Amino acid sequence: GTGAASNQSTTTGSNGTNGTTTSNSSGTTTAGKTIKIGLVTDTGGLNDNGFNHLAYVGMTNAQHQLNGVSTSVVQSQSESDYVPNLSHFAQNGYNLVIAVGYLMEDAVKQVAKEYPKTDFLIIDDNITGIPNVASAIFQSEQAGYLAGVVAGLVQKNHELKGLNTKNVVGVIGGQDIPPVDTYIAGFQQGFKKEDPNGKVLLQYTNSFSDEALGSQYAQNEISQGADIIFPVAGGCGIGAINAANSAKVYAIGVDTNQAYLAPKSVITSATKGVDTAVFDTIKAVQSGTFKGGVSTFNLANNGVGIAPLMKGLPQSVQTTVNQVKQQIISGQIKVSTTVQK
Amino acid sequence: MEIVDLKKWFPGVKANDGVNLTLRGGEVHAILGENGAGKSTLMKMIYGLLEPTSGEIRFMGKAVHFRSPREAIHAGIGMVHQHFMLIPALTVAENVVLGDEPGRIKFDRKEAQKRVRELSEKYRLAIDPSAKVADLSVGLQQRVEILKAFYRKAKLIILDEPTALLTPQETRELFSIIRGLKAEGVPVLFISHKLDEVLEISDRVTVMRAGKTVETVETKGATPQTLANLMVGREVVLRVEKSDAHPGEPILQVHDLHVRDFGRMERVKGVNLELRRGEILGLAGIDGNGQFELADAIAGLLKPEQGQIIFDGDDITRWSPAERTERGIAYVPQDRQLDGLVLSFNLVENTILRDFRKRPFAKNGVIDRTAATNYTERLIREFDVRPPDASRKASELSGGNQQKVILAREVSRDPLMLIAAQPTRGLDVGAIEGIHRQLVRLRDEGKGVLLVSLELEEILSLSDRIAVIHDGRIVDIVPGAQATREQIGLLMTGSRGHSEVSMS
Amino acid sequence: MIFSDPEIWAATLSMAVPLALPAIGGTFSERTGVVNIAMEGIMLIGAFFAVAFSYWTGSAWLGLLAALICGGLTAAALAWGAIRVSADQTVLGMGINIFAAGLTTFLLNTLFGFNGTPISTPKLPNISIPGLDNIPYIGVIFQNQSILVYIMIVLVIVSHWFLFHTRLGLRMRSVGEHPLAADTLGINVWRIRYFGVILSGLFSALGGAYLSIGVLNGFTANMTNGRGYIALAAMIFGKWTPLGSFGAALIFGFSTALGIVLQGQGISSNLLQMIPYALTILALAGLVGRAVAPAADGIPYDPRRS
Amino acid sequence: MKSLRSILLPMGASVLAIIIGGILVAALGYNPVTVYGSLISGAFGSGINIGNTITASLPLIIVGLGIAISFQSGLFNIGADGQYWIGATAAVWFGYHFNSLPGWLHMILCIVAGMIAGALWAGIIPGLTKAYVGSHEVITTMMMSYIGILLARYLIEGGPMQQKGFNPQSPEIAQNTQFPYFTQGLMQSQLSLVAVAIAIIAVIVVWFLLYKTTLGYQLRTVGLNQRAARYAGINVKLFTVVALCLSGMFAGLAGAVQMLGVDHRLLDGFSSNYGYTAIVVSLLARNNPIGVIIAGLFFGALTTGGQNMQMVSNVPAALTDVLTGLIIFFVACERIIPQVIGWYRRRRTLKSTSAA
Ligand SMILES: Nc1ncnc2c1ncn2[C@@H]1O[C@H](COP(=O)(O)OP(=O)(O)OP(=O)(O)O)[C@@H](O)[C@H]1O
Ligand SMILES: Nc1ncnc2c1ncn2[C@@H]1O[C@H](COP(=O)(O)OP(=O)(O)OP(=O)(O)O)[C@@H](O)[C@H]1O
Ligand SMILES: [Mg+2]
Ligand SMILES: [Mg+2]
Repeated sequence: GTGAASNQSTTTGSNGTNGTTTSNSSGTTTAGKTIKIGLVTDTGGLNDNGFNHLAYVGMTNAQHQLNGVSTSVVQSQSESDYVPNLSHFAQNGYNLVIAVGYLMEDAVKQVAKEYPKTDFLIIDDNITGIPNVASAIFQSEQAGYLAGVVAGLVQKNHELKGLNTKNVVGVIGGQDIPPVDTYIAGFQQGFKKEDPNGKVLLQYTNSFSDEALGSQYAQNEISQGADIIFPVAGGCGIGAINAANSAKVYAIGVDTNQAYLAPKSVITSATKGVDTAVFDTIKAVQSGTFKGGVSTFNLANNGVGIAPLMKGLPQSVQTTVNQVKQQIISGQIKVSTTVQK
Repeated sequence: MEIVDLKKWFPGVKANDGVNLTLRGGEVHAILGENGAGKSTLMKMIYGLLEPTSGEIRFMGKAVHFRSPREAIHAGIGMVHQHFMLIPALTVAENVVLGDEPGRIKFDRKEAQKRVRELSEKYRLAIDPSAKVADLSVGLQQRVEILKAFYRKAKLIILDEPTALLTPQETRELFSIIRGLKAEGVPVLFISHKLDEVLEISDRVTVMRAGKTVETVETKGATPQTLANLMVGREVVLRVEKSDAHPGEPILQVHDLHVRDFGRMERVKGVNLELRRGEILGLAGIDGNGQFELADAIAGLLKPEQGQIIFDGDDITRWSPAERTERGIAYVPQDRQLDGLVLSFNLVENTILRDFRKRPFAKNGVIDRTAATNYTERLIREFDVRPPDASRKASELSGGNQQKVILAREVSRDPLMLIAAQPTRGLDVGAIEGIHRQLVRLRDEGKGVLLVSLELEEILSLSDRIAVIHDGRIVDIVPGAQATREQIGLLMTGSRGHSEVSMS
Repeated sequence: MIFSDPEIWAATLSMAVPLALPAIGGTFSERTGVVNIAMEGIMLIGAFFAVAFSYWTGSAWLGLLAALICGGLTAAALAWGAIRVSADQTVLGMGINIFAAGLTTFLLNTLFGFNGTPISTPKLPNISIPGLDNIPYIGVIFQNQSILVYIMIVLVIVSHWFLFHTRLGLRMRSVGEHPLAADTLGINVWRIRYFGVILSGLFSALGGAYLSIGVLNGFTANMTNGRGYIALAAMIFGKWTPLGSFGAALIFGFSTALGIVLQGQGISSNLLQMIPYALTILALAGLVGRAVAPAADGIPYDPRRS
Repeated sequence: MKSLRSILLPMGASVLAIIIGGILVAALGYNPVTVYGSLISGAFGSGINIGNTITASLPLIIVGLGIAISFQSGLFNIGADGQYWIGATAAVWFGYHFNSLPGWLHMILCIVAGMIAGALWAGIIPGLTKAYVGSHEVITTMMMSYIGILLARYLIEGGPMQQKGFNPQSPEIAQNTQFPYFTQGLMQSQLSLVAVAIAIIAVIVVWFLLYKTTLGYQLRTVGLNQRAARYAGINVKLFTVVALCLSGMFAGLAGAVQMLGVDHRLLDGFSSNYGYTAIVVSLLARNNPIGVIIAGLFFGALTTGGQNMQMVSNVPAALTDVLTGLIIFFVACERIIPQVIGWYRRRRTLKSTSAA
């Protein structure tokens, strides 16, 4: 489907390759010049249920919606593949090379200097001072904050049936790294704001792929009383949502609207517009307006956000969320990126 | 059974190259031949373990092509293998009944043990069916191997060196079994290097040389000498010729030695022994009485619990095997494939197994391959190892030739003392002759030789003194010249007295 | 104490299943003399096809059947290479692991897209056994476990009985110890080896299916996450016996569960996750000691073909 | 003749695998010619691609050497991955400390540190427990590998090696410890002459060690027959430890070389799997050091070619794995070729004899 995007608070690159992302109005296709886009994933690959996949979704959307965009993608097998893979695209006349993840910082710096005519976009990093490199950083702590607010409200006011009285929510991180921790930090603060007496459990799985392990972590947190699970752990997190669904408790998705995973469990999702960033950058390259430097994506520019709330939640929750969102945008609420352990 | 122009070629070796043989019903047919003549290869083809390169085997009037032992067994052939086909991790009963086990789905362990007990009583090969094969001495393992062949009633039985590890009494028992089979009309193919056994039990003898059958003769009328000459193709000296010994200083003194084997069983229980330069001391005993553990302990492969070993004035009780080797102890271990050789090494690598650290084979930790190869080729010539190819793997040699390699290596190290455990096991008469000559030569050069053997004949013909071991203790030591078969045989059973003790 | 919490034992049991099943499978294969390092790959195959067929047919049991068939076929390929061709068994296993990882990911992405299999995929039921459920402490452990947990427990016992108390079991062990000796007694070494390897494929596939339609109802790329290799370790730890493999799998399951439970006290999760591995080494060095593989494990048998 | 066979057979098997893979690829809707074309051109199509292939093969070759040592000593070191990462970690730590040292000395220090760290990781716990308690090395090396990787991760995720104020990664190693690139033109391939030289020296050293020295002789004897080794006066326990140490030492060396030559810092990726691939490399080379070069280059080519395949013909990465798995399987089955030929011949002679 298309069209509804403007009503949403953020974009949702949903299931598979046929999801749509829009920041331009629907239906119109820009007849731009022909450009080639190359995407280099990090070692997580396209099945990471995370930013690699989202970047791919953004690129595919561009290919479908913008005329004259041809794309190619390579999944790196090891850290040592980054330089060769980035170089390959640059060398073969690709106009824009997208590097997914801060792990590629060194590689992008090196290759970008060698190929000044090629434009580069790196996700989750802030490279400055190289004119042909754009960096996209996401203030996902803001999205996490909103998700935390939802969790806090639901928990405090027993807004959903089946909640226990223990007032506990569980967070599951894939790894103790910034792209994960920003979400978690925001979530903790948002939750505490609405539900100061509530408790946030926090565990790291050290895996982004082991679904069964994610499920086991979730079960553990559920056994400790958690009835809302917020996994930030890629495929591992999907196992956690699965477990929450089986145990008939609730979950909050991450990165993209994950309601499709368990419509009865997923209250909302904290989203990160990697697809938007990619799409917009491709558009800029095509129209010749590409600029190097760091772009920050946040609530204010809809670069991060929160997916539509589950049906059945009272309007008051949505209202509070909207208020808090405005307060963050206006700077009234400052969200820290440090996790409380 | 009839075998017509059978051939088996391995890469580079014509193991069988034109074998012709007729086996009549109810006859015991012996096959004689030097080590590597191709006897075992022939038997393996009959048993379906090897596929012939060409030629034909006819059994009960029909040409047969066994593609596996399974088919040979179905046709009614049983075989005792030269190298044991036993599974150490399983029990005696399991080994014997395997392939034809009692029970439907469940394995009926009790019934298996019962059947094996009956079998062992019937053939008078006493054995505990519930014992694990790994815990048995090689002599007992030989019994299991024989029992296996008799468990399935066969129409033809192949015995590839079944007596190599049996005591004289056991051999006699086996022969009475063979006579029983003969009476039932079951033909037996019998391989042995012991000519007197062949003469005693067989009806006809076929001699093989270099993969070919040379001649088949009636046993009646043959003598050891004629058979030996036919086999080797020249005159052989059967009796060891040796001058009197001139014993010198003691080279080895063993005081109150106690040794446990790997299974933590005490096997040597307080042995005192002295070996002098220039003598051959024979250690006689029935298998399993601690003689091989004693040899291992002197060589340093087993750590003694208690006691002392003095070698050439040094207390070597706590020395490592390498230090002992260095000091001048040579050792031919009992189990050539397990201890004496690295089967997938070639002959060069096997020849330097004991001296690889030393010049000329190594300088500063670097191996000198040329020197090692030259040395190996020399030994191959001197000891007549066949095939004479230093680059061949030890596993590709026949059993007898493997033994020659070990002996060549140990004897040529110029040691002060040689411990030889079963040095001629499985060797043909020509080879035995050569090895016995080497032992005597060592003695005459003033070295000490400790000969550990289960062959009474060998002990009697070579030893200057004979020590008899029973149950981990030395029963008696007698001068070799006056010792008789009966006297030593009696001592081996543990009785110290003389004729008044009856043998049971 | 955390040990008195039945939850940790429930978690232990459920984490042990996908290790114990392939480990027992590996035991069957290696007892007949074929090194099976392909458990990881066969588990992935089992996991994927279990989900795919559950989704297509709408029945998790048919999915399970499909997993067994596909796992058995993959194992048959290993058996063919190891037995008919006498190829290096470790290399074959590694090849199968890489192949399986690639194939399942490829099929996942082409058939279902990058987001994984649909949520509507049916899974195998969780059950509680009425009587068992009422026992105070034990009841909690067995409460609501996947049906495969119970199946596994039955399989552990049956496997041990089968290997050590049946005629076929005796033949399997003899073939793994000394194939030549077994051959000279008329046992068809190759057929027994095929049987052992394919059996191991069935067990591994069952372990994979436990992950995808037992615990979860979906497949993600590489979802076995090295469990096939840990199962290999469990098999050795258990000294190549079904009961031992199960015990070792329980130890792994327990220490993983322990790593989960201990979290949240400010210790680095990286350090906590070392617990299962460190415990294993300690247990191995301290309690178990020497483990001797079947004597002919990994050695191709072809006396009549040189 | 023998050596010709040993080259022709794997090649024949690869061709077989490639044909089967081609059929599979075509069935899945890709053009096999394009797929293989991009695979080959990606591996060897240009100077840079060849450089990439060599660079990708170096860690496989060096780790493979270590695996070969363990196999020849009768041990299965399945945990080379962890030894590799521990070696890398040690090299990196030394690489950003001691910056006052002269460049070459600093470089050597890093390499030696990596080697020692790898050696200890394999030698201490797996080696000693194997020698004295009999713990099976497959388990202990595997467990130590997981521990090693978790340890390295801990060090850069909030641990003492994390670069202050950055994402989880270690600081970059000093400029003068980084291997110079082969030529500036091949810079993207990250091919460095020093790394190549180290790999070649390592191959020669291992070959010499295994086949020319008493040390290697003792290792191989222990590997083939422990009882004969005892009889030969070899200290079996000692050489078990030595074998695992040496095996880990080369894995550690590979880690150091990779850090100094390519990565320059510890990054939080940990997904190389060199330890596992190197097992295949070593076994396909029959644990022969010279063969390890060929097998290593083969897998290096598959890696780089596979990456190129994705970029040029849009083949999903997973399909590369499918092809790689098939090739490994069939190369392992190379013996099927003479068997099939022999069977065919026999059938023909059978036919002709029955016709006659
Ligand atoms: N598998 C094999 N590969 C190559 N050569 C072999 C093989 N088996 C046997 N040979 C060779 O075939 C020849 C005959 O060996 P065989 O074992 O039949 O001798 P044998 O007469 O039984 O000797 P022995 O009396 O020592 O047991 C020997 O030269 C041996 O080296
Ligand atoms: N009474 C027996 N007689 C002969 N062999 C036996 C006997 N009991 C066990 N074995 C053998 O010992 C080995 C180890 O057996 P293990 O103790 O594992 O089996 P078990 O005791 O029969 O089995 P379980 O533990 O299930 O009762 C096996 O090879 C088995 O066949
Ligand atoms: Mg023979
Ligand atoms: Mg028992």
